[in-house]
Amino acid sequence: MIKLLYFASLRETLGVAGEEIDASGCTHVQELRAHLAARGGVWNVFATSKSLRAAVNQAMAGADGAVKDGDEVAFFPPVTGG
Amino acid sequence: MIKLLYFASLRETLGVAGEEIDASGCTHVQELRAHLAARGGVWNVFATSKSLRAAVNQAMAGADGAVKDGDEVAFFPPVTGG
Amino acid sequence: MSVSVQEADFDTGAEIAALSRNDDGAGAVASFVGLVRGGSDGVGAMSLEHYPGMTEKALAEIVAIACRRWDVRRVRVIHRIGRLLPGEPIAFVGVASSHRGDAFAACEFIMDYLKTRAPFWKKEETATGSRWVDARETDDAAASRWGAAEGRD
Amino acid sequence: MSVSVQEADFDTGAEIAALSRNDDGAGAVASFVGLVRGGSDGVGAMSLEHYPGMTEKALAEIVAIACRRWDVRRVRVIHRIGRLLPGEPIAFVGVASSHRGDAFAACEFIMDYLKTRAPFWKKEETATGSRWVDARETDDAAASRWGAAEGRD
Repeated sequence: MIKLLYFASLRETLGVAGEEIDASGCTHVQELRAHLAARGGVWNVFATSKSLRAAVNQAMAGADGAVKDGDEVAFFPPVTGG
Repeated sequence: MIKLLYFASLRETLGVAGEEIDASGCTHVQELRAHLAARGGVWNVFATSKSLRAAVNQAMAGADGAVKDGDEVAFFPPVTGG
Repeated sequence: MSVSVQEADFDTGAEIAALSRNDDGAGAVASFVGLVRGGSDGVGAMSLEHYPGMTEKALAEIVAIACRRWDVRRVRVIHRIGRLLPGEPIAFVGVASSHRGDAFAACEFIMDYLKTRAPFWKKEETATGSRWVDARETDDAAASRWGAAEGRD
Repeated sequence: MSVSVQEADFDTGAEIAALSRNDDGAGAVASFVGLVRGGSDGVGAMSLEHYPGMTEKALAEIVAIACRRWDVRRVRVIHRIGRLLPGEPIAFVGVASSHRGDAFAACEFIMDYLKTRAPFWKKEETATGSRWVDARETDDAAASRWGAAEGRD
């Protein structure tokens, strides 16, 4: 199982803050994105958004970031703190 | 008359904080320095010191800074505040 | 090297004083306060969401990078979350060093990196509803001028 | 745009708060505190001499240059004179701006220029007597990196 978290405008777009999924076929962030986009509807944002960021186990990760069972993976828009 | 002021280590070297002199032949800072250096003794510092700074009427001035009757001219070492 | 994420306001003067207390080798303290801007576009309040757990790690990592790059003695970072009104402080970064060049550089670096790497998101309340603040390209530019980061960008 | 030369200590927190008070366009306040370093070489106290009259003019001119070069909303400069002990604050520079880049740049510029152009001189008391502090070449380098000054250098 992979724990997924969604933040800020992405959370509102999806209507969900997080979930646990079985995504044993996904070994990288980009595969996880494709897996989620395949749900269609609002989940298309994972295919269409160029600005979406990801973190794996609470560290920023690129599209090629490795993902494995038990990881916590978060998706969110560019940060705007400070 | 020109009002002269000396600060910090220069004041201690000269043993005087200020004076008024008649220096009608001095039209620039460098001439005033030569005039003071001509006193000899501790006043040689005006000939020998490369780092001595000058201000004319409370604004930083170079060796070619203009000087005229009634001005306030200060000499001092490089500043070290802050 | 202390990092806090909190709803409460902070005491800027006390934080700055603490950076050099009992350390008379600290000749320079540079600091920054970021505040909620209000005004012309009718922003009434700002809400700050963050990613609990990652936020503290991200801030600590940014501080650690600064400590490797510059000669700093103490660093303090505070970032507020929750609902804030215009004029209220959002963030504080303070750096004590022996010399001012290091203090200024490390302080500005931490702010620039925080702006692009710490997981905070601002939502503005306006007269017509609320909206998420867009990331600014100038923030990416500010962060990238510090050169290649250690680790993934 | 306020400049003070004084013997008294100052309240850093109050000075920083005043820079953005009643101005919710001020999103960024950068500040700097310079302190007396003590320690290894046995400095027991520092005395600051200045050139009354010129000091205030020089500081006001430095602030004016900063206000022409950067988009700043308020500036505060305080420089203490007289006898100060290790750990005591000597100088404060605070700059409020809409954006942090301008606040940081103007604040550091004012400190760098103050270090080479404001007529203050430090004398250190040590166990073996007192000595005037030598100007540091790194201060000239710091000031010159801001480019050609307006007016005479």
